[in-house]
Amino acid sequence: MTDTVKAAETTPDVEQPWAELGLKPDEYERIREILGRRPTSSELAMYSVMWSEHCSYKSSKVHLRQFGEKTTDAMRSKLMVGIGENAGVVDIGDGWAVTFKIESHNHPSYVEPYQGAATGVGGIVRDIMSMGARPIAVMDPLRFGAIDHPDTHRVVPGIVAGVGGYGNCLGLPNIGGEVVFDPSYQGNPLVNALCVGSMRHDDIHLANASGEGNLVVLFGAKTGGDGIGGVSVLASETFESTGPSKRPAVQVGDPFAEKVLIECCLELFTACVVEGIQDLGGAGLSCATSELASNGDGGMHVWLDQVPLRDSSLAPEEILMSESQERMMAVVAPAKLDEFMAITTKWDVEATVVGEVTSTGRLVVQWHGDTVVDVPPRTVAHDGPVYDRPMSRPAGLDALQADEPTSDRLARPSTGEELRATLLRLVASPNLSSRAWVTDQYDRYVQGNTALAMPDDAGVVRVDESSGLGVALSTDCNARFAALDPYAGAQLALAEAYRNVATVGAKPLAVSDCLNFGSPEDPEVMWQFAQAVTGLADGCQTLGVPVTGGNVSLYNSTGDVAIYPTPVVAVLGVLDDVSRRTPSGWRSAGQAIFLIGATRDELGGSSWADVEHGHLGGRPPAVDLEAERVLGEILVAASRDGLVDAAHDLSDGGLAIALVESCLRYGVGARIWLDELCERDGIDPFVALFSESTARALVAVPRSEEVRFTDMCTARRVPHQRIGVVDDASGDGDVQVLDVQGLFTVPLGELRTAHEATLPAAFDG
Amino acid sequence: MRIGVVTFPGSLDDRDALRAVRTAGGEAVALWHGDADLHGVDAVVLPGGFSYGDYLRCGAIARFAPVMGTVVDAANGGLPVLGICNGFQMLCEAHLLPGALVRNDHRKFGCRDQALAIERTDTPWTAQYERGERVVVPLKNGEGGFVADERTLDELEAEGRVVARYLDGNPNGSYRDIAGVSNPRGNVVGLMPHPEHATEAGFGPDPRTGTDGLDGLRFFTSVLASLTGTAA
Amino acid sequence: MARVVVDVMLKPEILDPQGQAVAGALHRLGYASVTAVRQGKRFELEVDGEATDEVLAQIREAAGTLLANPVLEDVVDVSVDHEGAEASA
Amino acid sequence: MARVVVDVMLKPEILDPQGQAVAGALHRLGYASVTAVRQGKRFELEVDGEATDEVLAQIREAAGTLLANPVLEDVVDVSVDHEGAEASA
Ligand SMILES: Nc1ncnc2c1ncn2[C@@H]1O[C@H](COP(=O)(O)OP(=O)(O)O)[C@@H](O)[C@H]1O
Ligand SMILES: [Mg+2]
Repeated sequence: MTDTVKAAETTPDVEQPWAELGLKPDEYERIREILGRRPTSSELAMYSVMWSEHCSYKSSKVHLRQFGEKTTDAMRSKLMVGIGENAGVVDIGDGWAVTFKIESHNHPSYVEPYQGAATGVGGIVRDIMSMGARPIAVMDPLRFGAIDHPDTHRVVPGIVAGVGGYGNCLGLPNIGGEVVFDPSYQGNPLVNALCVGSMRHDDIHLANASGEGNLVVLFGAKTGGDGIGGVSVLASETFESTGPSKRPAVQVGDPFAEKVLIECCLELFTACVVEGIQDLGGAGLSCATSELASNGDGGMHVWLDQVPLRDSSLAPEEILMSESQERMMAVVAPAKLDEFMAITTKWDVEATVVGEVTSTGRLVVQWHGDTVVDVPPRTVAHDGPVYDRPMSRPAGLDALQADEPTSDRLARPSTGEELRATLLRLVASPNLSSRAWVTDQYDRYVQGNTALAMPDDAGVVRVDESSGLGVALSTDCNARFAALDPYAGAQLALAEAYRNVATVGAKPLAVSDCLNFGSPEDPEVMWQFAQAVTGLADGCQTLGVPVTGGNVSLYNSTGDVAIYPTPVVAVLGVLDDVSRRTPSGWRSAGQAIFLIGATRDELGGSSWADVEHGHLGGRPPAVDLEAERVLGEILVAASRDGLVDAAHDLSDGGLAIALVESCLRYGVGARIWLDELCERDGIDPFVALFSESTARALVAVPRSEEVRFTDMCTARRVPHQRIGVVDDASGDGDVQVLDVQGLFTVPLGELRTAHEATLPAAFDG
Repeated sequence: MRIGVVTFPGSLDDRDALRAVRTAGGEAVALWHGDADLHGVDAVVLPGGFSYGDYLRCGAIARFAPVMGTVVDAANGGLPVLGICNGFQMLCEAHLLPGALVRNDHRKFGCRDQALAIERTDTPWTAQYERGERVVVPLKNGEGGFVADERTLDELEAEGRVVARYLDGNPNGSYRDIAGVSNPRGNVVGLMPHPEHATEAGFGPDPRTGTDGLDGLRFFTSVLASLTGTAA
Repeated sequence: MARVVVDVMLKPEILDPQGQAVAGALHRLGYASVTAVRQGKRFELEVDGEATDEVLAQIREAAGTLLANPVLEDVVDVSVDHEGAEASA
Repeated sequence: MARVVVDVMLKPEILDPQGQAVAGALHRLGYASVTAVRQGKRFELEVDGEATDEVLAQIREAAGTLLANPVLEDVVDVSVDHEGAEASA
């Protein structure tokens, strides 16, 4: 029989499986205090899931506060909705706003790669919808184990097909992401998914249930036993002889249902029949009802037996916990219900009134007349436990940082032949090779607004077709840097994403992040986490771009070995006219190639050290956010004023890889000379080519604009060096080549073959 | 001239097709799968996407939508109908066009700028192309392999009903590199690649392809011209 | 409550990449005796009431029009499944 | 030459969007008696020589790991098909 509030009052001492549900003794005690009695099993289910690390951020909260605290009023000026809502909303002008957020779906993707990745995309898209926006693009930063490990071959094809299978079917262009291979992720691949949506300012919707008498409508897919995991413990107790029918081990996404849900929601928004809206994701109804209620001005009464079920054997505890996909919850005024239902019917979306807004200040859930939940909603949704967990600087870190890749410790190439061979090996290495095998499985054209996507530095989508107003997005993280220094690593991730966005000509506006770390119960991991958050918060303040929201994923480890700290940072920028965007490759022979920024001997954590020596040690490249900001200004101004035809930022693999990518982009070669650069920065050709010093970019400048361009750099005191010229036929017989004068020459054909063969060779056939 | 674009549950490139019609100078009319009335349009586009999630078979469920009955009758009466990608799949499922489309031979979704040769130019949709002209338009699908039995394939070739063929290698295992076919009369054309995504410079095929990215536009200007032609 | 099973297979002349991939994988795993694989579909239909001849006739019709595309596929079997009679969620 | 048929279905508790879509279509087409549909896979394996118990055992093993995704699917049947013995292209 069902455990009711009445029963709970009369049987205070029954044993409850709070431990199996992951609650700590004091947490269980607090629930009893809050309620002044033992919780019913339904209440226990709600608290246990809402107080879990995933939903309550209990270990990360104390640190995440910095994002809010370090956001100045100036930074807030463009922020229409900040951290705390389903996703932040940024004003991009002309009455347009965009909302974007990045989230993780790591563990499910390891268990069932295709469905795990697919439902990851589905979840983040519903977050964006719940703000009132039309989703306009997705991105997918992915991290896998070693490329030659058998299990990598189990997860990669499934995860990529899952991201594509779901996103393509929603009609959302995929405009960027990352693919990284490293043994650190062997037993714990990272699947992060980003979605961006656009809306008019007055279309913004929020997740709150206000207005006594308003109705609570659940719409979309039926509720099944998906993702209820541990709670079956409770359920099974409520079944006498016959146990509950088997619960799904994994969730299956239905992208078609979600596509219809998107169009249906947009029509509901346009018709103004929605007072408040919330997506159902982790913690399903427990989360949606408690958050809507506590963000509202009153309480909520729910008739749980009204919820349409896919599996009639579900117990109330399970219905509250179910994470079935493709569901949304809306608050609707009674007068507008018919219009609401007419629209859901048009789209063939099932919608059911499951409750109403009350003035009691309590969340009350009834099951066939019995009250099974009666709680103050805030205590479930917001007043969960908060832990300030012990931290300690990793024991091995000093030794790791001392292990600098200096020339006496790691052999460096010096002759032209050696440099050429090194370049070809790096170009073909798993992390620097072409991503086309992945990105060709994603639709980048649908919606007809994609102005830039892979392989350029940032994805660019048009928001307003009449003016060309649009946004650029890039996600980045070099976790090797973060492993060497999590504070600097987080800032380097921010710097690279910021640089990528500026490189295409967009003014960086806002940040979202997905913090993937190991176990918070490990003090060394907790230290890494705190360092990364502080680094990111400080960095955002320096660059003047606010964090608008994000996601924390903890307990990422293989056995008890944590993954590298992986703070993935997404930066969003705005372009007044996306047709002005700058691509990463040059096309016109004779244009001057400039390197902006200074190069130092910085190879700690570099791609060269990794590929050539399997080495990780020393310090990451120095962070200089002031320089990043000025570089950004130059790149944005240059694109606006038409001073550059191509721009590509320098990151993994340094100048050498950037040169190759800019040549291969359109198949046009270049003649490069490094002498003056080496002279100016006091470095040798190897360092010039492979160092990963930050705040640098390559640009191709039309002859006619050279003076204006150099004047602009000089005025801002930014080092800039003419290092070559675009040359569409340096070779004999007009073969396109990359010619690094006095050192080596490589035909683009040879580079392309090396660059493009790696992923297909690993994953096809 | 009014050109209708039908939206089915799960249609994705419908708004793109509507935009392409406007770009070509036509009046774009949004049609709904549940409404059997074509609202007097002069031609119909069945757009790309994943109607009904492409569950069961691509286009297999959409084919039974109320609007399809009218489209089939009108097509048999000579109304110009263009099926793009999922729309092509629907036309095959509805037996307005021969053959069928199956999973790509490499078993992956593929998105690329695809070179085609336009081979039939006496259809209302292709009249403004040169016979054998090379064009580049995006191709993006998981089930783009055109299949039919040998007899049907020979018939298509003999009657000159192959509208477009893949160039520079076969991207999906389509028999005889076929990218698009037509009915005998030529008013019904099915095409796997997406001409509507090559109608606005900067938002279609990459400059890398050596095209201006506008190669798809003439599918839409062609039909408008042929309609005004017949109207005159 | 009865369950009717409909089996659909690709026509022999139609390319079957999935089947080929499975065959390839089987060989790599050393299952040498398998020479070829074709992948088709199996539909399990729950009908309320008995699976009368009339119901079966209906289902055969539906199989030929909706469940299979005659251009590509053959309905190789329509039969009543007597074990698995209880509806699956 | 023998043919072995392997039937694979989604586990009953796993959501089956395809089956749902088919059921919906059947209803719209007026096949009211069908209350639910699940869509699975049917594999036809050609083995050279006899379908000995040993061969069948091998195929059962392969079915559980390769033909079915054990996380989502069950192998519901492995059986020798005596009619369709001739290999299909
Ligand atoms: N998983 C992915 N999904 C979509 N695009 C991707 C993915 N991985 C990489 N890309 C794209 O490939 C290009 C190269 O990636 P990367 O070298 O990481 O870029 P960068 O170094 O500028 O961050 C970029 O346009 C990136 O957005
Ligand atoms: Mg970059």
